[in-house]
Amino acid sequence: MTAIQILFYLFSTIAILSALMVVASTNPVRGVLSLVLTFFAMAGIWLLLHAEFLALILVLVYVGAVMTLFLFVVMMLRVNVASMREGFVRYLPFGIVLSLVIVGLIVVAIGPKQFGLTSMPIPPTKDINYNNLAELGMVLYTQYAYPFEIAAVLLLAAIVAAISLTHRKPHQRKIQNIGKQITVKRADRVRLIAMPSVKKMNVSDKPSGETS
Amino acid sequence: MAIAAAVALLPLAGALIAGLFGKKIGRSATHWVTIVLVGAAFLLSCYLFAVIVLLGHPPVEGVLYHWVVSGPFNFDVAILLDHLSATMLFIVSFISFMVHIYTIGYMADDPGYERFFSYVSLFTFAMLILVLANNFLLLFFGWEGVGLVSYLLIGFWFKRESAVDGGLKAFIANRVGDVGFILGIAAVLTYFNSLDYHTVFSQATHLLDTTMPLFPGIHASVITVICVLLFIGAMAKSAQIPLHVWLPESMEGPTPISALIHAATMVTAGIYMVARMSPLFEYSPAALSLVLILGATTCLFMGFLAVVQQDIKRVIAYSTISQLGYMAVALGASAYDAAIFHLITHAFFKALLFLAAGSVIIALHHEQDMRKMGGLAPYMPITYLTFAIGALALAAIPPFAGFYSKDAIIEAVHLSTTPGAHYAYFCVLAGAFVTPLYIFRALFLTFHGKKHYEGTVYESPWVVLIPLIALAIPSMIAGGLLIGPMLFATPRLLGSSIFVLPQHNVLATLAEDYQGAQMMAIHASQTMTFWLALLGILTAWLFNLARPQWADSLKKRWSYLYHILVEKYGFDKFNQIVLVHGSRRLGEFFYKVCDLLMIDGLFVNGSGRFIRFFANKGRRLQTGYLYHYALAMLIGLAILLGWFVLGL
Amino acid sequence: MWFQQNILSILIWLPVLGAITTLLTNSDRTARLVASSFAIVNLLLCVPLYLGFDSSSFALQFHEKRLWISAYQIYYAVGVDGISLTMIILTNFTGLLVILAGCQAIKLRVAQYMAAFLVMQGMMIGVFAATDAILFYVFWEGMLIPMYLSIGMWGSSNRNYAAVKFFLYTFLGSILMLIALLYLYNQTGSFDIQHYYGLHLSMPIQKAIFFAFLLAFAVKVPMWPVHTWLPDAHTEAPAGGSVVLAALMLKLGIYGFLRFSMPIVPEACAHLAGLMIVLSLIAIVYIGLVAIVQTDMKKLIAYSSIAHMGFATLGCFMVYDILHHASAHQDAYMSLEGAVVQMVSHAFGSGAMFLGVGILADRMVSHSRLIKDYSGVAARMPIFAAFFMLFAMSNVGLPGTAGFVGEFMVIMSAFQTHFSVALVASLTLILASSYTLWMYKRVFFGPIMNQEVTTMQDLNWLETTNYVLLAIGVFLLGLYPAPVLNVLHATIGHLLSLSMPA
Amino acid sequence: MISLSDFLIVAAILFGISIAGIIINRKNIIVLLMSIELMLLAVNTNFIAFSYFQGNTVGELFVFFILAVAAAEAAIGLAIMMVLFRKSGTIEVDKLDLLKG
Amino acid sequence: MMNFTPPLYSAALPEIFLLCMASAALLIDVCLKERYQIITYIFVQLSLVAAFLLVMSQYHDYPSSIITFSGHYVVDKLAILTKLFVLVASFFAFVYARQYIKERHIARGEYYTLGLFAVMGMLIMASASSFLTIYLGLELLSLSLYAMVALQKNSGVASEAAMKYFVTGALASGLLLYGISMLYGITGSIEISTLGTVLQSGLHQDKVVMLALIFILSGLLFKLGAVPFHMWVPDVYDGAPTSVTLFIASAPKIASFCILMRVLVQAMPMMNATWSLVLAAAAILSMFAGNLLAIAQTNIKRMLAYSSIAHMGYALLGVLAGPASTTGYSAAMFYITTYVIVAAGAFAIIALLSKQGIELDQLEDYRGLNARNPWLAFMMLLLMFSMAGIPPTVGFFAKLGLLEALVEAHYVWLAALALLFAIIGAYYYLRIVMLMYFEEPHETLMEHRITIAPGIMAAVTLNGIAALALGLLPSALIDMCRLSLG
Repeated sequence: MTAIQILFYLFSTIAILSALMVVASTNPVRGVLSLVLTFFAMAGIWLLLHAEFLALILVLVYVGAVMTLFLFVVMMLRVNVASMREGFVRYLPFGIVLSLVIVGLIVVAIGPKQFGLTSMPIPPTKDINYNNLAELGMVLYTQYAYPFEIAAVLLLAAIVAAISLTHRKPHQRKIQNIGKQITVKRADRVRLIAMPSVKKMNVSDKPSGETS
Repeated sequence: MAIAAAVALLPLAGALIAGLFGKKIGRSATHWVTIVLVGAAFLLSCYLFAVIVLLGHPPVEGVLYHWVVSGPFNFDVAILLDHLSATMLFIVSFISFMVHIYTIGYMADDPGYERFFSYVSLFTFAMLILVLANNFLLLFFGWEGVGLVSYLLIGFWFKRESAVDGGLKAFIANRVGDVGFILGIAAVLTYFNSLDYHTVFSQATHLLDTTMPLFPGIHASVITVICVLLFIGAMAKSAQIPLHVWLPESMEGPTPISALIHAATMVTAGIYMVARMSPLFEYSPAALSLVLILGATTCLFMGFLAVVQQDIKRVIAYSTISQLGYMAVALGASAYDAAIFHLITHAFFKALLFLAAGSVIIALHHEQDMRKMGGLAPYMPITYLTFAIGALALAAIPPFAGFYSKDAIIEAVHLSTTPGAHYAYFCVLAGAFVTPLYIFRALFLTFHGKKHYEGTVYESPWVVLIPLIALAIPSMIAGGLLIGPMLFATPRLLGSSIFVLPQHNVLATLAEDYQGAQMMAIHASQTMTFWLALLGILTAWLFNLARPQWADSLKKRWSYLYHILVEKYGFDKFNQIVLVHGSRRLGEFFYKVCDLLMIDGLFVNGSGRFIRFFANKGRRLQTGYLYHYALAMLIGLAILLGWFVLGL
Repeated sequence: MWFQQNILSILIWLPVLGAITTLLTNSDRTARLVASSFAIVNLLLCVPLYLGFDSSSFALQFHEKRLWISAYQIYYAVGVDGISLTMIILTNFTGLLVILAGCQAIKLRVAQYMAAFLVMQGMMIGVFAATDAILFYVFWEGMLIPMYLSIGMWGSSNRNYAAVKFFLYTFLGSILMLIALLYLYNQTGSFDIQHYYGLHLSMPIQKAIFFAFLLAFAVKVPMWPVHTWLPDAHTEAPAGGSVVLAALMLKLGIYGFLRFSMPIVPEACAHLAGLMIVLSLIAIVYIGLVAIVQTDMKKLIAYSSIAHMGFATLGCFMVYDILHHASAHQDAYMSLEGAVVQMVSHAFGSGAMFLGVGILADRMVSHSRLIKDYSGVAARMPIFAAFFMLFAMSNVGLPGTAGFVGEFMVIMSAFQTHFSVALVASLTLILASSYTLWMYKRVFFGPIMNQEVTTMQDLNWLETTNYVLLAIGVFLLGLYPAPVLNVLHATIGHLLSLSMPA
Repeated sequence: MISLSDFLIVAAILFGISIAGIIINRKNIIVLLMSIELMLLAVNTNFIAFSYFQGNTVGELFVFFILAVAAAEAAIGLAIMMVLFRKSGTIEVDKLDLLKG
Repeated sequence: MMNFTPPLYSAALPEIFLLCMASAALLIDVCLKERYQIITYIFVQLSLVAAFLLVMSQYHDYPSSIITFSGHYVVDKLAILTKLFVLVASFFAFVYARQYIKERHIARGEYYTLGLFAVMGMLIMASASSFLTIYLGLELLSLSLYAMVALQKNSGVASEAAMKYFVTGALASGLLLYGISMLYGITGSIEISTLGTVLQSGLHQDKVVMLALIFILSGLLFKLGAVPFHMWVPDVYDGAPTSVTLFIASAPKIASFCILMRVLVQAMPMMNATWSLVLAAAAILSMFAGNLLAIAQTNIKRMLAYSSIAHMGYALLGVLAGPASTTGYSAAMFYITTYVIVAAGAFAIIALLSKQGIELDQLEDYRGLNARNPWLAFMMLLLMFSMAGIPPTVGFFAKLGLLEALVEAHYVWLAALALLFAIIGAYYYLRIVMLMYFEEPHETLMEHRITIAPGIMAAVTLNGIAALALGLLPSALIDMCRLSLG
């Protein structure tokens, strides 16, 4: 077993275990942290695949920014931790079965038969001057300019969306709505409740529940 | 030909004027218009009768217009004027004319006066068309036309439930016959490719050996099928057992109608039709036999019923049925001329009887129950006299008209070789006894004995009496006058209209013994019929006037038999329970069970409910839970993957 | 001649234009006036149509053909032959009647009512005139919309159910027809109905197409056992709607048989004619019996319509049996012509009777249509009673009225196929008279039981006009059907030659 | 050496876990969002593995864009969650059942 | 070292223009006071019109298909037509939205800007010629839509709907991506044209392609809202502000269909046996579930949501019949286009009838609409009958085309089945007509006057009449669809 293999299995195991943690965690903060761990592990695997730039991006940008955002939100919303586990075990078998089925089917399709080393040999090692970053950079602004721009627009849209959704104006819409005041109907303000009249009212048993 | 058409159309014009404008032009104008027009028609038909029958002008045929031309088939509105139709024309227009006049008196205080005249004229039109038709189609037109007017007239007093019911019954019973009739016409068309009498009759011999499938496995001779089917039509119209049930009910209509339609003309249409079809019937011994046996049965058994009736009009009605039976017997015996002869004499005396009865009824303010009459003779002598003449004619007492015609029939049957002739002979002989029995019973109950009616009774006005007298005369003499030319002369009065095979020609055999009308009357005492008739009168006298208590004891003694007669052999019950209720039950079943429950309930609404049920169930799958949504997507994905990746 | 060339289009679209105009009017009075005038003009337009029609030719006349949807080679193609000419004139006649009747009876949303019926009229003319299958289908289905609305908007208490049932039933029926048409399109590359004739398809295909068509047309006719929409629809619809349903819409089914089933799949028709005859006979007897037990006048007439339509289908499908025995095509003319005449005559008879029930119900506060609520009407409304008697007799099939002609011709033909067929068919003589006259008896005759009847007024001038028109139609067709038949001969002959299995 | 399918299988397992996470989780929307991130991670691994074995950079570039989109998606997802939380005071998945049927 | 050809910027002019306008709109909106926000609206609408004109001009400028931006961008008839439809639909969606969002105090500037971003996403989808642009376009559209759904912040259902939409949507795009990655793994390319040729040459592994196909289809079917990827549809349609529902139900369907065409027909034509089967299953289930569940609804928006599921099922019929017929694809295109017109009209009427505080989206609220506003009722009638597929409305011709293709492709049984479901479907459309026309309105509704700005009324009228007019004269639109997918 080569070092690479050891690393691969190590990273894989960590990734899978921490991914399971993500799903199974009762505490969202722990979940987010598990996810971070997964990302780290996967970044390791990506490194094995010579995608150095992306691996770094994943760690720096994704973990650094997105996951932090997650953490922020998790902490902002006070979540009832106790109820988090409810029903988890009950639905667990079904979830496991279904995901096993899907994974199994995928594996059937992508197993060693299709993508083993015989059909997909390891590509020759790039020469020493190969620069993953440079190569990506070369095409990103030429051939991929159009997608790049779209991605930019996408981010812009996301900004607009996120702000408009979460932004609260200072006065919080407590303005007087004159139109609403004028068009108000009697029925909106006054409610008449039919109450059964009680013929004989004993002092001992008061009518209850009818005053609501 | 134009004259013949005019004969038919004049009453139609009268009917239209009376019907559409009757209310505007008033009562008297209405009756004047219709009477004048029918009178004119009568005069014209006298002329035609003279020209065709007396002067021997050859038959006239003419197409008025083509009704339908379809493929090889041609249906024309065309008329045929030959001896038979000219004779019938004469009879019909005469009686109709009389009835028109009579109506002025009878309906004087009825609010539907104009309507009545319109109907009667319309009837005359339809009947004349029936008679004049030269093909089956127009015959059917007239046939249905008279049926319609009969329906309308029976239900003339439409506020009276029983009248309306009677009309309905008459119409539906006639429709039953019409099923046979129209199938007969269809059979004629199918096998002769034409409906013209001439074409059909001339080709009848070609089809003697042809058979047709009736039902799976049953084949029958074409001619027989045609004749039987046509005769079913005749059975309904001419009230032969078992389709006679409507005729007694038809007495709910005004009496002039009973006289015109249900005695003299319409009901004899069946007889006329069979006579007209003689070239076909002659070739079908089976059909003749059927006619003979049914006619004989009707003749005797309906006579019995007349004996137990209490309503004067019903007595006459059953008598009519019985007499129609006689005519049918004559037809069955191939004595067509005799049948028509009896038809004519019967038309006179039966119309007379009805009108006379009507006269009584007017006098008694529409009381028809004979038990409430009695002893009326002194109060209304002319009515009495004419009724008596009619009764004598009916009872076949020489030399009244009925004697000749009925005697001829009885003799003809005696000679006939048609299967069933022996039975028929017995029936008609017995009928000769029963006929006087019931009619004289009616005469005695009405005019003799103690007066039961409480009000004052006056003789009817002249408009009523004139027709009575006018009809009484031919009731007396027509028989003697006509028997020679009609039955025994060569050529006979009806000439070539009637076709008889030589081996069936009983009248020819009779003619050998014929020595003139007077001789016949004189020799009546040598025939059994005469004595039977006298015996009948005597019995009637005995049981009704001399010893009425005998009748009661007889009733008690034979109460079972009496009950059968009162129940009219159960025909009405049978129809009501089995046919009417049965079809309603069946309809009810089809409607409630098949339509509503099965088709609508199970399939139509059922599928709707089914879908709705599933919609409401399926709706629950949309739980609102996000994980279920994802689950659905992923299950779908898994199934697709399993399906295609594993190649399941 | 622009007018001659486009007369069919004018006939189709003028009512639609009329509908739009009617909707634009702002008072009920004007709406009535506008709608009536459009209907009258449309009826008058039939005169040049009839006169210009060459009855000796079976070819489509007044033919118009314009490319409509090029992608599928769908043409706006209209034309008339004898059968469609007859039906178009009938449609215009009935259309006018309905509008006139509506002038009186409808008080609510008059303009919309008029518009709905005008549109319906245009669509129905379109169905009869269309020679392109898709155009036909468009009119065929499109007509459902105004009919649905008219039942639902002006119908009586159970109208929602009836309207939806009507719509879904007929919709269900026509879907398979559409597929069959598309199949034929794929075979021929054209939607021209004429191109579908004489295709010589294989027997299984023919049978499949036959059943597809059968469902569509059988529902419309309606034939047993897919008839149950009709009693509900007729009963709940306003009088005008019932008239249109009975007088015209049912005819579309027969028309479909004549235009599609028989010429397109003759072998299948010949093979399955027995089935059709049996179904027709069931309709005649079964439905006749059902009609006897109805307590609602409209339902009774509706069931009687089904029974009468049984005659028309019988007439259509007997031809195969007749020709089995006979040698020449001519022998079968009468059967088919009888069927067509039955269509026309039934329109008069049942249309008039539905109008009559409307007239009666309008005079009742409760708008009751139940027989038991009436009796002795004849005493209060003698003119109406007389007219109604006439139409009842036409329904019964009395000679001299329109109802007789078709029945007679069909029974005559039936005997040529088999005695038992004729026997069962002729049972209608008894059944029709039973239910019709029984109803007549209980509604018109007898003593007056209901107080409301005592205050009923006889017909007013508008109703009288309607009835006089109908009476003329009934008598004309009954006494002198030649003008109708003359235009049919050539077409029927051609149809028969197309419909005969090779 | 490690074959392509090994990488893919690891990715597939991650994918499966994320699926399970979506299905099983009934309480916390944040876990849902994280599962989605996991899923994208799996996909990204696929791309990178293929990119490596195919010897072209297309896959890596695709991943680059996926990361960008995923970030945006996460932002919006969280924003929606904020709105939801403010309105209904909960982020429990099984409380989101106003809309159903 | 790179063989880089500079892109043909003019080809992407509409997108570039729209991006500029979106940015400008953002800026304008920030600067404007709330009362002048109509300017944003006008600005956005004008830019849509201008974009429309730009695309129109491309119609003549690019008679044949051109791929540029290094294989990421394509201009062909399909793209142009899709863009035209998308722009028109979006224009109407904004017209209808104006009054609605104003009354509900939904942030208008953001609404239009996000809408514009969504439109851009759709344009990108229409012109996408690589899976990358497909994905990005899709995401741009989806993200904007998620946000728009949630934009009515004071509504609990809206945010719930947004959340559901978001999670399921993200899951779907995950599936899509997974599929894309597989496809990339086999072929080493993400360009549609390359994929088409590579897959055709047959060096691929069947199972993996199958896997990829199914994952990609799952993602795309989600966008169309076909069973079993439809669960979001009713909730989102129901919960979202009606103007957004209208938007979601209209233009995105066309754009999604466009990419479905690109993926299935242009990239994987060799797999048609497989995807026809998948689509057949999805179509049958969609027609069945959509029509069936719509019957049980009492809320008209929800009902129309289910109906849209059913309609997507119908549209898929055309696609699956496409390989074996000459007209399947164009029939599907025509179907979707007309559906969009009709659905937009229907949702517009729902939006217009509702007033602030009174969401009149229950079926009962349509009782007696004819008595309250005959013209609006008539428009709704036309739209409903068009959805039911009754001639002479356009819905019939849409179904006709599909059925024709099915019959041509020997799927007669499927055609019959489709029509059977159409009958079930007709029932609930009829029910709306029934309520509007056969019933009298409740008294409370009678008090509630329907006031609609004349401009919006004109748009509704245009929409309703289009359902009829396109039925009477459908030829032009059919020909356009034919041209784009011939």
